[in-house]
Amino acid sequence: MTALAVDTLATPSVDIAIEHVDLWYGSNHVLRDVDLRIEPGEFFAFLGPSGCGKTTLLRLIAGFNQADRGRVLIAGRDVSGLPPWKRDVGMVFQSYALWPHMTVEQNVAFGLEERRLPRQEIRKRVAAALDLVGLGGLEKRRPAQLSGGQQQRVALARTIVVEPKVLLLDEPLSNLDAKLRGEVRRELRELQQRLGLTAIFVTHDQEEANTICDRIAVMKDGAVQQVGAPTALYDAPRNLFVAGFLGTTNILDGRVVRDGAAAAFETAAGTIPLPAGALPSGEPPPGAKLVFRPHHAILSRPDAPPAEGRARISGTIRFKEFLGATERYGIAVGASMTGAIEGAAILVDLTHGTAPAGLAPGTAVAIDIATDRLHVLGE
Amino acid sequence: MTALAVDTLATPSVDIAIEHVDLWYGSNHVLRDVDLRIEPGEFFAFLGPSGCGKTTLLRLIAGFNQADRGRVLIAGRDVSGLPPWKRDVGMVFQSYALWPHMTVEQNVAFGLEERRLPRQEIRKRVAAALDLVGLGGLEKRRPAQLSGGQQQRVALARTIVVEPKVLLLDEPLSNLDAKLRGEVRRELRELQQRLGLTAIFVTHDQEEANTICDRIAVMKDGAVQQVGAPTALYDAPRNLFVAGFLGTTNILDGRVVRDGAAAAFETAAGTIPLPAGALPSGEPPPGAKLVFRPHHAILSRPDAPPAEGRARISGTIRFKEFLGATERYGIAVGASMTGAIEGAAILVDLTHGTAPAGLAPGTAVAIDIATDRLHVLGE
Amino acid sequence: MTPLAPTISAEAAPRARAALATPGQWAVAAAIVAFLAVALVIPVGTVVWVAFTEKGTGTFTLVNFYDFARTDLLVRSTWNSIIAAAMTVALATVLALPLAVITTRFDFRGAALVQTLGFLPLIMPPFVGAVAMQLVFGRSGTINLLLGDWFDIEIPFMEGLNGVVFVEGVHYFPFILLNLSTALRTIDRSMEEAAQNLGSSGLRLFRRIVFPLAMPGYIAGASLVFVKVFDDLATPLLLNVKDMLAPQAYLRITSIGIADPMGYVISVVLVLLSVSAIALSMLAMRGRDYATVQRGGGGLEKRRLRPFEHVVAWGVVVLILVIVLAPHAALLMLSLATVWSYSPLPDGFTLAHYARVFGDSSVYITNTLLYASLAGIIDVVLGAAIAYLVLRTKLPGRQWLDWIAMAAVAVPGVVIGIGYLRTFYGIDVGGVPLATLWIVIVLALAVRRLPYALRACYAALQQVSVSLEEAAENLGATKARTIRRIVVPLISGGMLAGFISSFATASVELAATLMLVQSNSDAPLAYGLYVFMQSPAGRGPGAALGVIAVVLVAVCTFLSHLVVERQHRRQSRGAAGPAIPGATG
Amino acid sequence: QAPARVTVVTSFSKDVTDPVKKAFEQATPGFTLEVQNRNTNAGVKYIEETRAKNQVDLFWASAPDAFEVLKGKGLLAKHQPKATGIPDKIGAFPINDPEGFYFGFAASGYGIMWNTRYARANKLPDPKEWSDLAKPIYFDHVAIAAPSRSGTTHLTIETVLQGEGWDQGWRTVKEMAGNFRQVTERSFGVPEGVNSGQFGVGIVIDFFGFSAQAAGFPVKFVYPSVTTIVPANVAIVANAPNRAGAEAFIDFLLSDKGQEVLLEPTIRRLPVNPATYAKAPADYPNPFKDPSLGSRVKFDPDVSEKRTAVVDALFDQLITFQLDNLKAATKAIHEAEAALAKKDNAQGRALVKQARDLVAAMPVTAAEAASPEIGGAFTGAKEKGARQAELENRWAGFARDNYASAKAKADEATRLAK
Ligand SMILES: Nc1ncnc2c1ncn2[C@@H]1O[C@H](COP(=O)(O)OP(=O)(O)OP(=O)(O)O)[C@@H](O)[C@H]1O
Ligand SMILES: Nc1ncnc2c1ncn2[C@@H]1O[C@H](COP(=O)(O)OP(=O)(O)OP(=O)(O)O)[C@@H](O)[C@H]1O
Ligand SMILES: [Mg+2]
Ligand SMILES: [Mg+2]
Repeated sequence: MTALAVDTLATPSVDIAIEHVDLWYGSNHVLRDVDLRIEPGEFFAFLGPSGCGKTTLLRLIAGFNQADRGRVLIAGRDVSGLPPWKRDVGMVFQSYALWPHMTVEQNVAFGLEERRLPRQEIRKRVAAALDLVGLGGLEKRRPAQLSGGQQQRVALARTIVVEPKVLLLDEPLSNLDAKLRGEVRRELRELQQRLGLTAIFVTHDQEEANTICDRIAVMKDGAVQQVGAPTALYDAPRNLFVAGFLGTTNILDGRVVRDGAAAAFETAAGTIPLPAGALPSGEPPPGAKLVFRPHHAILSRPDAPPAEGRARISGTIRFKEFLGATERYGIAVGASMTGAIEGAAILVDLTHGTAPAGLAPGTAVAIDIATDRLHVLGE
Repeated sequence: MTALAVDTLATPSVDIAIEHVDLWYGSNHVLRDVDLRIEPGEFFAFLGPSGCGKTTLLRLIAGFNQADRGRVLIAGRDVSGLPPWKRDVGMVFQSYALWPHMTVEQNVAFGLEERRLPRQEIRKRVAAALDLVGLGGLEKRRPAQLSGGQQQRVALARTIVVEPKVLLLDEPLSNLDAKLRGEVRRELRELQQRLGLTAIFVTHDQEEANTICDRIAVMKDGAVQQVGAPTALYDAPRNLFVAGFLGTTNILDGRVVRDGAAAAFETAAGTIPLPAGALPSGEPPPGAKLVFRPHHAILSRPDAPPAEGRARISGTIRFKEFLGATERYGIAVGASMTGAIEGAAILVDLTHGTAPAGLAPGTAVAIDIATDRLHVLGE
Repeated sequence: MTPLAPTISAEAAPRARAALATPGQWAVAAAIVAFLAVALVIPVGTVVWVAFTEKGTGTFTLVNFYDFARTDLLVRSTWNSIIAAAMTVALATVLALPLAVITTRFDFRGAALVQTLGFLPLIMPPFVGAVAMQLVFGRSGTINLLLGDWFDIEIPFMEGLNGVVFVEGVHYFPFILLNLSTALRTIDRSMEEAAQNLGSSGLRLFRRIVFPLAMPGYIAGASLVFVKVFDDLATPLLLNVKDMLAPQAYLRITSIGIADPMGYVISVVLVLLSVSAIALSMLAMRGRDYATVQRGGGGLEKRRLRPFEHVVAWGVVVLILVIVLAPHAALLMLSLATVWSYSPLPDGFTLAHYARVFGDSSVYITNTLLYASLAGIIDVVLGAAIAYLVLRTKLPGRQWLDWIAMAAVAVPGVVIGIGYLRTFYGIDVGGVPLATLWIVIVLALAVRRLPYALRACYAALQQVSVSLEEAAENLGATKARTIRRIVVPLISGGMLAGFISSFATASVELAATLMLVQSNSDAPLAYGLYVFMQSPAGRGPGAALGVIAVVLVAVCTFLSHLVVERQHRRQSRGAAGPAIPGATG
Repeated sequence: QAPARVTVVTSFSKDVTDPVKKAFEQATPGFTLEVQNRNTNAGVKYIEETRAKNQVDLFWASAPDAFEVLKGKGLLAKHQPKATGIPDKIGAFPINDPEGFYFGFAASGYGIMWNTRYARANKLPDPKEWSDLAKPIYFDHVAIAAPSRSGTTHLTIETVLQGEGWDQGWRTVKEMAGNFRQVTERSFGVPEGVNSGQFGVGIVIDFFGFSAQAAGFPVKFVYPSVTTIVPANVAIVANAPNRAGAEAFIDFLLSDKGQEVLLEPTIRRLPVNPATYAKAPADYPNPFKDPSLGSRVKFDPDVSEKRTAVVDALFDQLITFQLDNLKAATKAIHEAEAALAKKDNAQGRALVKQARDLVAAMPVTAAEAASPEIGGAFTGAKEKGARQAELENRWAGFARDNYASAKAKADEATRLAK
């Protein structure tokens, strides 16, 4: 990457605090008591289903929305009265919001011109930013003459070129192919670290969130469900929603049975012994379910003995999907089970090429689940 | 899913033939001799980097672009002279193109009204389509009052509700979260099969393409690189581009050495024996490189012996990324190697939780590659 | 279509397949050409042809144009016209910009009212308007009399070219106000937000993002102002400025008994210069996009004003309105005045003038409403059709439709009137000459006002993203249906602006009407006004009729603004949407 | 049976047409009068363009030149009015067209109208004579209608030219013109401006002054001791659809009843039938008795006709379109004279005289103005020596240069007087 900020002294990083924010669109309660702290220089992600309020939250930080309750602090300062242009918060809009009357170059140069940088410097930085997103050579095009992904990259370049203290990225890579996305992502991460920017990233791609973010906030219906490092969320989801949202998950209905210190989970397909960490402290939440990831199980022939540390349930293969690096098997088990996604099937992911032969739909198999990966979670 | 097409008799599926099409935007050669046949009732995908011409090709089929050379046939009929509205080709626009002056409901009902269906029927089908994309309850909103993902879903609902013979989907799910995307994808697939639609899907998400598509065309710079079933493309890419584009790939520089029937690939990090299928018939193409997927290697301690059928090279762990279901290790090997993506590192993906302990950056490891997964490919 | 021979070099992009246009488009274009030919080109051609003939012999010659170029007076007039037009555009911009911005980009209560009031100056009834203007701004007008009493100074508002610029600026700035407002209303909010986010605000934001995006509307308004000033004769004559092109043409064409081709030569020059101005303005916009709808976008929500800003905004609005509405206030007073002569205010007030016109005015009002609204509708339909053909199709020569239609703006009303008599009088419809039917008045009004509606529609269509139309076609809507269901609703603001401009100005048009009105029962308000305004005692009643005309148009305008406001609110992010603190336009 | 419609195209205002219409319909039952209001020019053009299928019975307006144009194009029909007691001439003018195509039905005298409030505020004395208007005190306060656009004004100018001779006549006109504030493009513009106080003094037809007074405006009107009387006319249009009605209307207008209508305050024109004056109010001007009303000047219609266009064009090019230059020169002369009055200086006097002569100088002589070479340029006749535009440009240049040097000389004189 060409250095974007050759002449800029790195300014100290800022933190962002969102304090008990509520926001309505008319009668629509869009943000519910959102309370978050984003550390200086952190790369933070908002994750959540479509329509849960991620964009609204970003707009709040950027100054385009006003909280109806609560407040937002940037670098410890309440910004409620601060107009957007005084916040030094750069935002990549989900809708791009490119200016149709300007060329790519003019779009990207805009923010620098507003900062009254010398022509020379602007030219250099624009070229570097366009290079970063792989758009060198398209400087003179207008947005309407670009492909969707190219437009998205212009939107990204336009924001990062000004190197704002806070960078808000609203699905900035959704229309890029995996390879380019990976590259840009890494460049972004590097830029962010080099300049000490505080960045918030909205994405639907969990892999993306996991790779570049320090911490993630998972949202649902305008409320934050859990905040933590990617692995923490993945490995120790706080509730069913987080578990189900972060990667595919198998959810089994049933109830916890205790036998002294030992506990087990009784399902229609069999009783599964629970390790010590699987249960939340105290009573299991009402309506608790047993949760594990598709790749924490393996498939064996029903006649082979289960491996050490694995609990077994039996089923019949219903379908097989090819996902690239992995193969996904859908396995029908006892009628009382609810596979999170597949209706009445449990999903098992095997690395492509490592599955035992003969796993065609219809075959009876044994599902061996790593017990230390089991969780019992409530709503 | 609520049945969308209760009253519609399934019409016979149509095929699409794109015959040696060239297209210029001004002096910009955007499609180069594209020649494709999409079978009746097939779910087909265009895959390729941003700006490679996917949208242009869809627009050509839908009738918004005119080929400068070559022709497009739908159901065996040359459609060059046919205006868009007579083609019965539904397209989900990458930019949504929702009508701002209409409510969600009106947007979705538009196509049905144009087909002069009875009010009653329209109401039923609109409700079903909105249900399918999970937008029930937002009927009276206008596009500007929706989140990005919700807008995208309206665009999708608007097109599928008319059940066109040909369905063109230009990144219809890019702004949806993984869970919703999976659901909608499956619904789409079911709809397509039930009605016998011929569908073309543009996506940047290879997993998506792999899961729902029968065949994929990989494009680059306006030219088709390879056409085939997802597994065929993944397992037997025709060239380095396809290999690199479809999933992460390790690419090793070096040269092929033959010893009678047996062949091997000599790299700076060691010589790797090649199985019979790894080499293309005849001479290896000039500049050929050795290619394998990150999950086709495992990591072992340097002192452990390599497993059967695996070739070993050694290196040092440079970084580790958490991708959700898998962990990715970047391993620096001999100086002459070019990791496709990582600069000078080889990538190895291990299922999360299955890696041997102690694989911190800096550790020396052995990379054991499954030899039957090796390919030698040219540009 | 057969595939092209593969021998064509790969680099030269073959364009052979670019489909030109559909039969439907050809048909519409043909209809428009026919209309323009019948309603404009042929009638005007028969009159203006004189410009190309030698006086006396009638043989073809271009010597008259040579004479034009060699006559000092006319050369000076040309320059004066151009300068005055350019300066007026500047003044009109100053007056229109704040009103447009405040009422469209901000949540400003009374926006519809302000828009209506700001539009009124365009409706200046003939003769009385001039008198009213003199009574306020003239050398012996209210302001100067008061200034003279108090400070012993005199401001020459109405003297010379500066006076022309002042009066025309006040008179025609609504063109910019209307079209610019429409354009500003259509700008996606996210365009502004993106700029604010990058540190832009206030005037810079306006100058670099908002205004350029509203450029189609501004250009539409500004070019109308330009050509209007260029072609207007009433104001220069009122101010006794005769060395401008339009008055020269008028004076020469309407001199009795002298068959002077120079008047028609000037008309031709006027048409050419006006059309070049329009063509130039289009050139300035070529190669740019103004459609802001990408990926859903942010809606059209307005920004809320802080209390302090509210005060400033109201101050600006009131100041401008006071200046531009002074003539109308004077008109109102005139209509109520007993005698008003060389005094700041009338001597006394009376309702007698209204009583006097009461009997006559109902037929005038009915006729005016009928003619002007028919003309407005014709204009909007034609204007939208022409704009669509020019902007959205590949018809060869489509620009000509635009240019020919725009030529109407520069053709003096009398020329159209004479041309109509010449062309249509011989045609017999059920025993009476076609030219004597009132529908011909409508035709004349329509063709004269077509440029206004055309520019407004053109500007509006420039802001609509083509992909919205494609989406409709893709779902099975034919071009015609797409236009009806997508294009028309989306440019409805522009069409309304066009309708209002055409309607309002048609309702006070006199020059062409005076030739064509056959009887009192067919006469519109402007004619009634003329009849009164030829005698001293008719001044009050004339003013009363003028007020009636203004009120009539104002009510219609206000209603249509309400419609626009409501529609706009529906497309915004929601009535109770979020507000942005701070910010000035 | 429905009353037959008589259609008349007229430039007269409602104030005139309404009472006449009423009286006519009363006096001649069986006819209704349909009035089409058009300004004179539009009326002429209208009749010209619709000649193929004429729907108009009568043309009724002031300006005799309009009737001349219509007559010249064969658009009028001959008629022999029944009325008796109407003399051949009123003032210097023949009342009727000698060939019987159009008929004077009323006359009006030219005079000076002024706004009393304006005059008081600007300390203007009451004007009495034409020569008063050339005085420095009236500088920038006087208005007139352009003779090229007002047939009656044209006649007034022509009268001055015939009365004083070509050169002296123009000198008078230009000296007055040096004080013009405005040369309006329609006759009514002058009284309108005086009424509202835009300018103080206007050269207008009497009835404008009187009717403005009647309407309550603070204006006054005087006939200068020498004035011109101009007739207003009516004619039958060729192929009139209702010829009988048309004749009836003319006969009515010239009848006693018709003439009496003219005495109404809102109309107030001078009847052409001397007998009617018996019924007029006491102070009603009577051109048949009062010699100052027009009868002192000579008027030769032939001379007038030959040079109509030339006179109008000269007025436009030398005065209307050069008003600023002319005024600048006039102002300089006034200043010089004022300065000289304080401190006399022979050389200065000479310079001022030269300046006045320069202003008064004419690019064409009376003979040239009547010549076919120049006249032809305006009518497009074969004998033309130059094209109209060339002539006009030449005259404009002549005036501009003369006025500029006159101003220079006057300024010089002022300097000498200091
Ligand atoms: N109007 C235009 N003029 C010139 N070039 C254009 C125009 N529109 C698109 N292009 C170029 O054509 C190429 C193909 O565009 P297209 O939209 O088909 O790409 P795409 O494959 O859909 O990309 P993406 O995945 O980013 O949407 C791009 O390089 C783009 O820049
Ligand atoms: N103007 C509005 N009026 C009413 N509701 C609105 C308005 N704008 C947005 N919403 C609603 O607010 C919620 C949050 O919207 P937001 O754009 O923040 O979602 P998001 O998390 O960004 O979703 P996505 O991932 O789809 O972009 C959505 O349910 C949306 O429908
Ligand atoms: Mg969003
Ligand atoms: Mg695309």
